Amino acid sequence: MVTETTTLKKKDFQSDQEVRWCPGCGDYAILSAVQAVFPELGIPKENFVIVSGIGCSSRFPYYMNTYGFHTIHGRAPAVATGLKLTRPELSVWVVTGDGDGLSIGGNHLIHTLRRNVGLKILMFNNRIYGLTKGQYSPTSEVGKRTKSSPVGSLDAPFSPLSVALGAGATFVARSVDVFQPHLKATLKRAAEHEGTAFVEIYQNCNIFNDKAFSYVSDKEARSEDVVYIENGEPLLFGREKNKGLRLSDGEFEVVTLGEGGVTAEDCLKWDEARKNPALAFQLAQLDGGDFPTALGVLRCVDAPNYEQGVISQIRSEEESHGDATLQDLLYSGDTWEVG
Amino acid sequence: MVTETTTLKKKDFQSDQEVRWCPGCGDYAILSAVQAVFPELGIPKENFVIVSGIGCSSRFPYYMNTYGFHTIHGRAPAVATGLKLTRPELSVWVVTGDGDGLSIGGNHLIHTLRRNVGLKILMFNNRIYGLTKGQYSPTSEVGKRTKSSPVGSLDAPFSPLSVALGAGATFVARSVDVFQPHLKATLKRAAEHEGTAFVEIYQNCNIFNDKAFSYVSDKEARSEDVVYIENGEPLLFGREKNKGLRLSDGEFEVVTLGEGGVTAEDCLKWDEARKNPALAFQLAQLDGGDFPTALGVLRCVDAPNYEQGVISQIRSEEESHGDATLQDLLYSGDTWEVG
Amino acid sequence: MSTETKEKDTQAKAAPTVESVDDVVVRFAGDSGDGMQLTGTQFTSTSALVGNDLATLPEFPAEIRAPQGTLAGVSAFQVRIADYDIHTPGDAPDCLVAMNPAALKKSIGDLKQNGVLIVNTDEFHDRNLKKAGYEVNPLEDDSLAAYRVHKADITTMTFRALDEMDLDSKAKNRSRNMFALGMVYYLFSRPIETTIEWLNQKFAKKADIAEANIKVLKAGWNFCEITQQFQVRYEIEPAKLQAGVYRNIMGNSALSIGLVAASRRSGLPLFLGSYPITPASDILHELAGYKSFGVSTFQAEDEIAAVSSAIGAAFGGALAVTTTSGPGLALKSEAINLALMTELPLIVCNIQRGGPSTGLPTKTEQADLLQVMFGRNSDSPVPVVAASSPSDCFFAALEAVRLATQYMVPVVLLSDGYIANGSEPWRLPEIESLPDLRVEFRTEKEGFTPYMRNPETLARAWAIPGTPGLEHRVGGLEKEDVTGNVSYDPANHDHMVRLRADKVRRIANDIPPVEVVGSESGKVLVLGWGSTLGAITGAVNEARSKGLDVSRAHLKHLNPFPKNLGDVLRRFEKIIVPEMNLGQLTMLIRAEYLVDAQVFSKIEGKPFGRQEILERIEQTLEG
Amino acid sequence: MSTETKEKDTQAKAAPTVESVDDVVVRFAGDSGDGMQLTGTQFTSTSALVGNDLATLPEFPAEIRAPQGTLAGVSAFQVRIADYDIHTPGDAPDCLVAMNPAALKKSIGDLKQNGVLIVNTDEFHDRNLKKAGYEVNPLEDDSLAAYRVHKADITTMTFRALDEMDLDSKAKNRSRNMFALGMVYYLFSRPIETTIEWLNQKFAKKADIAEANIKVLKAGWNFCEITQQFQVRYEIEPAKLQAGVYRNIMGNSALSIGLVAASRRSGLPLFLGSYPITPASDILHELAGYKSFGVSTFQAEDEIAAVSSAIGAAFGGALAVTTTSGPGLALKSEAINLALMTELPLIVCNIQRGGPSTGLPTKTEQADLLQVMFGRNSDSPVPVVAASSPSDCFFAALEAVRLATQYMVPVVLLSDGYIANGSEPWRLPEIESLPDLRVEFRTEKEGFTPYMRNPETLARAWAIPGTPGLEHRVGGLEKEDVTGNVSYDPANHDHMVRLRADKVRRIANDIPPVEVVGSESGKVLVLGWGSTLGAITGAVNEARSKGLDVSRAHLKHLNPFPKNLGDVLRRFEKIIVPEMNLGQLTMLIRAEYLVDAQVFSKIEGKPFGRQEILERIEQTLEG
Ligand SMILES: Cc1ncc(C[n+]2csc(CCOP(=O)(O)OP(=O)(O)O)c2C)c(N)n1
Ligand SMILES: Cc1ncc(C[n+]2csc(CCOP(=O)(O)OP(=O)(O)O)c2C)c(N)n1
Ligand code: SF4
Ligand code: SF4
Ligand SMILES: [Mg+2]
Ligand SMILES: [Mg+2]
Repeated sequence: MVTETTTLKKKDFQSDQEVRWCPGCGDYAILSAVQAVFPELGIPKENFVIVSGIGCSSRFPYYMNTYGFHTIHGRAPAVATGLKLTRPELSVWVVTGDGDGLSIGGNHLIHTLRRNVGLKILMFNNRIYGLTKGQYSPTSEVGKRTKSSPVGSLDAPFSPLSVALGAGATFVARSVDVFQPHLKATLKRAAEHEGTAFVEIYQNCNIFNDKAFSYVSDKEARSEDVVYIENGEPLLFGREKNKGLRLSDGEFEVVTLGEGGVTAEDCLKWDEARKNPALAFQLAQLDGGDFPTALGVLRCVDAPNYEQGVISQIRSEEESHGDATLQDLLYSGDTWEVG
Repeated sequence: MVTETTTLKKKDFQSDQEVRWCPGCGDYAILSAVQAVFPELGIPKENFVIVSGIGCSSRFPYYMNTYGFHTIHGRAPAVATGLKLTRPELSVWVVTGDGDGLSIGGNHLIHTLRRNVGLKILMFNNRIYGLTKGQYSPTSEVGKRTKSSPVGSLDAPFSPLSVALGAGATFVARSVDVFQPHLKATLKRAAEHEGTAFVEIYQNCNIFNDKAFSYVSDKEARSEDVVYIENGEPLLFGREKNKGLRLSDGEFEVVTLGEGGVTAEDCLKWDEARKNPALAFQLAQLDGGDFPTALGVLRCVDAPNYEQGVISQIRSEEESHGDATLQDLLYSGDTWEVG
Repeated sequence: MSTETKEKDTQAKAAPTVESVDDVVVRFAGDSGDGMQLTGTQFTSTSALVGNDLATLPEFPAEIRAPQGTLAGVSAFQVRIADYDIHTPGDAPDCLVAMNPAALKKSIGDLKQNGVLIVNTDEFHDRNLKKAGYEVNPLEDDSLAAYRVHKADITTMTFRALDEMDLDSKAKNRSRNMFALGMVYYLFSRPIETTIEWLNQKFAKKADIAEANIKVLKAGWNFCEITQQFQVRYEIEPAKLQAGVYRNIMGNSALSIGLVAASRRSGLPLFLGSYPITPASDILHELAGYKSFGVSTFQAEDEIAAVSSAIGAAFGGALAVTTTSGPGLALKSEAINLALMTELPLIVCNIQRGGPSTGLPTKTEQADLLQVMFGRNSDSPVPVVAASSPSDCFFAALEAVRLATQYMVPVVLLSDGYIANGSEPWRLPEIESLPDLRVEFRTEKEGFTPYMRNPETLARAWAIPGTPGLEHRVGGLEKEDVTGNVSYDPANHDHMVRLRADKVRRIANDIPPVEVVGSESGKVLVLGWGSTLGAITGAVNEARSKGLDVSRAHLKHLNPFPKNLGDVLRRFEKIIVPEMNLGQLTMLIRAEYLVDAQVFSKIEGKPFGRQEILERIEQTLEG
Repeated sequence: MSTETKEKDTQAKAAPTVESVDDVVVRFAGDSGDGMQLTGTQFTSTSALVGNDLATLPEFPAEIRAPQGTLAGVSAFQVRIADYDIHTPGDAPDCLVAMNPAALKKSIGDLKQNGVLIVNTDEFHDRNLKKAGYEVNPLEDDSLAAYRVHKADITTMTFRALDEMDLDSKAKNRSRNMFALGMVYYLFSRPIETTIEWLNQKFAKKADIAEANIKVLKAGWNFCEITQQFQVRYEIEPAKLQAGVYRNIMGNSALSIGLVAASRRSGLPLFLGSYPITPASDILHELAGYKSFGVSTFQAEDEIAAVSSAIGAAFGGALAVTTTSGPGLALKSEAINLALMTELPLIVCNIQRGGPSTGLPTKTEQADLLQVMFGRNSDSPVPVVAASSPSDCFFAALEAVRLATQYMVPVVLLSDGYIANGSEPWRLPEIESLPDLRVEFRTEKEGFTPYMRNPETLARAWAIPGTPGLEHRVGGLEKEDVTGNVSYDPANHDHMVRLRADKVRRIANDIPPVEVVGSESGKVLVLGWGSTLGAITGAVNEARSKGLDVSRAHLKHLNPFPKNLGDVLRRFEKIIVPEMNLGQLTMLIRAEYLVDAQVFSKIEGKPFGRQEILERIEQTLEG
């Protein structure tokens, strides 16, 4: 008995659990986007599994009427890997936070990425530890004053996408909680990727780090200071699409179309599937300051998928020793009989 | 009483412990290079501390007549961080392996790098787990047959320098066990860096992964297939220095000087201190195949040093509440007297 | 509360009589947005300054901001004030303030018969009633008949009081907790000045907010006076506490200050390596604020890095501390053994919470005793010290530091969510009375070997990097005694395993014997450890005052046990061990002394009440 | 070895007499480059095929390749062969082969008085003597007078045997172990054919190497025959073992095969999540070779990922296993509690080694019992099963799987370095005799709730992703019973903590009672667990044959204990518990049954000898 997937609706993915995030939390918007995208993926409902760690964001599975596993702090990618390796037909999504995924769980994250296990990893980056009531996180900016850094934090933050690319990620993308159409489109792209898809989602924590992403999500900023990446298109931005990113001596510079004869042609045409991830890495580093922030799919390359490799090794071994029985196994090696 | 540092000799750093690596192991050469470099750093002998994890490489401290800490698997960067934060005047060196540092210890490594704690991290990369007798490691190539991967490993390897750059490293370099002058020069550069210096050292494990780096260290390869990075110089290589790396559309290509009018000027002049680490990242990715392997200092930038930040926060707080006594602390808040 | 009516005010017709009571328990309960923690804290401070003895029990929702109006969103603060020496925040409130239906629903079961109930009627509308799961409005049926109900339109009156102020309605609404506080101040005859002062200070930069809060606070008080809400008002005399300077202190705060005190007394700089986790995070927060005392705090990437960094700091000669709760402790266990093997001093503070796994993060429990005793590979004993009350956390910290530095060993300090967040008045000690914890590093080259030992304590010498001539290596492989060289020798290993155990065992010579309170022998002994002290003390006192043959003893040292413990235990016919776990101390006692100690388990995420222990004593005496 | 002289060969003048012995212990010792493990294994295989009972004890250096010629570099392999049912590899060798001075130095203390000593004199040159710490050549003073010393220029003779072969001297040198093996085969009257066959097979592609080895093997044999080295040769008759098919098996191998068998018997695919660690890595290696049985092995980035991946696989419906040793187990403890809380089946194999911390990685110990019992936050009992011999690892694996899947709980399987690497002949079971472990997943929607339970076992239903209509969420927060919803309710928590304990306790109804071997009651009971079985059996058998009043019992289940254990213990006046730790089972027994059990500790990184247990029995009976 397989659920008719074509008839699935958003509300099929809403669980009966009361949602317990703070009113105004960006997590609501992400939940809504995910619930809207899942019915469109053509996957039977019972084949979705959401695996999370610990944090506000990690309460996500409770609100999704799918299989779900609220694991322990930082370990969701590892739990999800075991699940995916043994049940490759499932659609396994990992929900994590900037603390869960990059602080305690950083190692599992980078290893999952390098192995290219077919998981969809959504990192809700609010640049703070929400659940433990407001300590700085590995993505908090230097100088941030929090409960645990009363005179300002000293730790240089990670750029999550750079970490992912450094680890060898085959799909990295970035979106924003409140940019619903963009977020949904990005989630769909992630769902379609064969290997590990890593999506950083800027998420507002209105209680402990309100407006952390206003430089991207403010009304003005969203049209002026964001470069929305379209594969195969030049990197243009600004309300009038009159600014662009051009390479000069291997590095990006901001140019204005028309000035000094610059045309859209001069701006880098984005290729998400380049073999060398260095340009995606460079683009990931642009986040505020003199440069626009890049949103969308920065990298998407085909690469061998880990669980398929596992399965095919097993299949081919089964074929070559196909009829091995338990009896054979037990009675293998040097045996002798005592009469 | 401070030891006269100027009179230190190599043998002052040789401990009385019998060295217990396999005969022929590349670790011997690295030990010898370190023992040769330490006396030249102008640091009192008693101020050196070597902190290691677990692995063949991690036995290093026993053979150095300095303070040493052979900790537990993967945790050396964390132990060293605690030491350095409380004793910034010490010269703290971390010795780790590709398994110790990138497998179990990957998280501590990337966090140490992003914080820019003043540690010198030497990763002996032999692309194998030596001490546990030969399982594949996070730097082993795909398809490697080992005890734990009898039909070939499926895991795409890390590029250690890319991981480090993705984490925000301020100093990354690469050298080879048997390239003694190059290795010594690289170690000296690492010693001079204020923040975290990450040095990957290709190390031959002649027992479990012999000749893994022959594509770099073989007689022919060392002069033909290696680009030795010199800051401020164009990226040239080959015995005749007649080949070079040129940027084209943001990516490296190999060119031959003289062909099609190419000159050394066309090749990228290396700047180890670029703000954006993307070019170093790209160079790090080149390792064999159609491209030469880059050795030397890929990146070295000034950035705030973590332990100095910690100390100066403490100093400035001490100054502003300088005369706070234990009495003050105890009797602070709302107190009342019962009498 | 036992009362004694005084006719203080007989002029006005319906004016309340004033009763003097010796002991009263008040609970403020409301939505998490209602500021109940703050309200409770103010009531506590005021009462402390009045001179009462007191104890508090805050209760937070598990969520940061649980949905408004729901049961999950209820935040409560219970405080008990008395004119004598008390030990617990009380079993059941005499007075309950319920700011909404959910708060009422969650707390009403605890309110004493005939207790005072103050409700904010404005919040008892259909939506809220539904959220709380009420089918009928409890204010409108007779379900509250057993209580003295005082209905007040608190929200409406708050807005009315601020009618003329130019504030948005959100800000106005937020001050309604002050109305309730005003009412309770009136009811218990407390001065409102302390709170007014505090408001002025807190909102020094937002004078209008301060003014609004003060207005509402007064309005609450006046409302009671004018409407003569209460037939009886209460007075609680100052407690006859020992002379001295007092402050109200929470356990985590006392622990933090204790560590700073230990740093000063030892002359060692304090280093904390930690990773946030409920309910231990506040220690990190507080110590992060003590940079002016030379404290460095390092928020690590995880618990393993946290403890490892502390071990590195200890190697370097710092007073090294790591703080966590159960799941974090599990992660630290491998590294704690490194400190054990390298014989470095390390303080591991474990603030226990409900488990297993993520469990009940915001609830209390004392179920990590066996974990700290045995949760490491191989035979690896460490000293264990447990704090028994909020202020005792201060002394426990000093004791943990003393043992760690004198014996060169990692020491576990156990506290729990109850005492970590609970508070009590603390008579501040004289600085000079604190133990001298001075430490000497080894500097002499002559005769130095890394594992040379003090023959009495078996502590090895602490020789830190930077000391010329003492260069040496330590590590997690088995060490040859004295030389510290790596050794695979069978006899040496056997020797070292026993030596490490012996070192901890010898501490028994250096700690006070356990004291029996009550008779030195008899029918029943109630043996406790940690935060059960208050409830046990209350119960045993009461039982003894009833003439029952019961005594009590409380352990501060869980490993090793005080030397006289076996003798003490054998002098009683029966031993009851109240524990917020399935019987962890009980097991240790039984194994060690072969006495038939019986656990009294309560594993509900909340502390024992005096009453339930009393009942168990009575049953045991009967049975 | 007890001997019985037979005059078999009286013709040649100095021809050796042949004695028939029932039991002989041989140790091959040399540098780690000398191939001693291989030599020992060959001797073992040959003896197995001859039909002897046997037991082996390999001993590796801690280093991969320790410096040649040093004490640290010695590699040894001890094997005991007998014509009757034996239990240990023997306390002291009857025959020692020492390939160099270091090997001699390290082993000579163990050799029996008048034992046979074979030395390779070629290696007794100054440099090697110095490395081994000999001031004088022991072959030249009278320090070996107590033994029957046979000096042979093994290296020289090896080269001579290969004189005409076109091989480099490194390859020639490498075959000298075969010379020693040939000598020992001669001494103990073993056929050399098995080894010849094996060499031909192993070096099928390097015929010259095979030929060289065979030449040298024969040369060793011939050398003895020609020079009449030995005055006595020995014969060991086949053991009268139970009829059946046998193979020689090491513990880690038996464990691996046991897991595959459990996978087949349960119908669940086997998933192993592991991170290499001595002495557990071989299980990962072996299982990685069983892909043809549908086994997937995942070499994770660390132990936490290893156990977590296994938990994910269990959630998905696999037979999920994780393997490790002590320090790795410490790291897994937080995650094991997640499996406990989510009530998922998980097999945690812990192959114990010397600790604490990194300790003695290559040595054996059984000191993680308390860690697996209590090394997790809060009350978190899990079933614990311990294997007692190499072949028993197979059955222990099946039993662990049975409990995990029937009770939906993580189960710990304890083994240790001694049985992991030791071997014994194993009478192979009939497949049909293996337990039926079939598992049914829940598929029925009607009435399903995630924490609904089997009323008998208390196991919750196993409903796996992909099953339509059973979508549900699990996690580490406390769960409401039956519904599985997150619950902060005090009474539910108390209920669930007790329920989880009860579930494990009930397993006692489902395991066999502990058997007493010897008298059912009496003066002394020797109680053991795990790998001490062999030594205890040997010692108790011997004591009883001497007429001493002693019995023994051995525990396979450490949690819960068999139901009759208390009764059994109380029937004896004294209880001795030999343990390779400071008394871990002893503590559990004392606490549970209040009996005065006494530990007999040996923590030397090596197994008990029969003799030392025998002596302790005698002392106890006297004392
Ligand atoms: C082992 C362990 N350590 C620490 C914690 C406490 N803890 C829970 S969530 C969290 C951080 C959450 O931050 P993030 O991942 O950014 O999630 P957010 O709440 O911001 O969504 C911490 C430190 C824990 N639950 N378990
Ligand atoms: C917690 C823990 N897990 C596993 C091990 C086993 N172990 C020791 S070293 C090692 C890997 C060593 O590889 P690498 O770091 O590359 O060092 P190498 O020996 O190659 O120099 C492993 C898995 C351990 N000692 N501790
Ligand atoms: S604390 Fe922040 S992240 Fe957490 S639920 Fe509230 S608003 Fe969201
Ligand atoms: S195993 Fe490899 S890495 Fe280890 S000591 Fe031997 S050669 Fe070196
Ligand atoms: Mg966050
Ligand atoms: Mg390695």
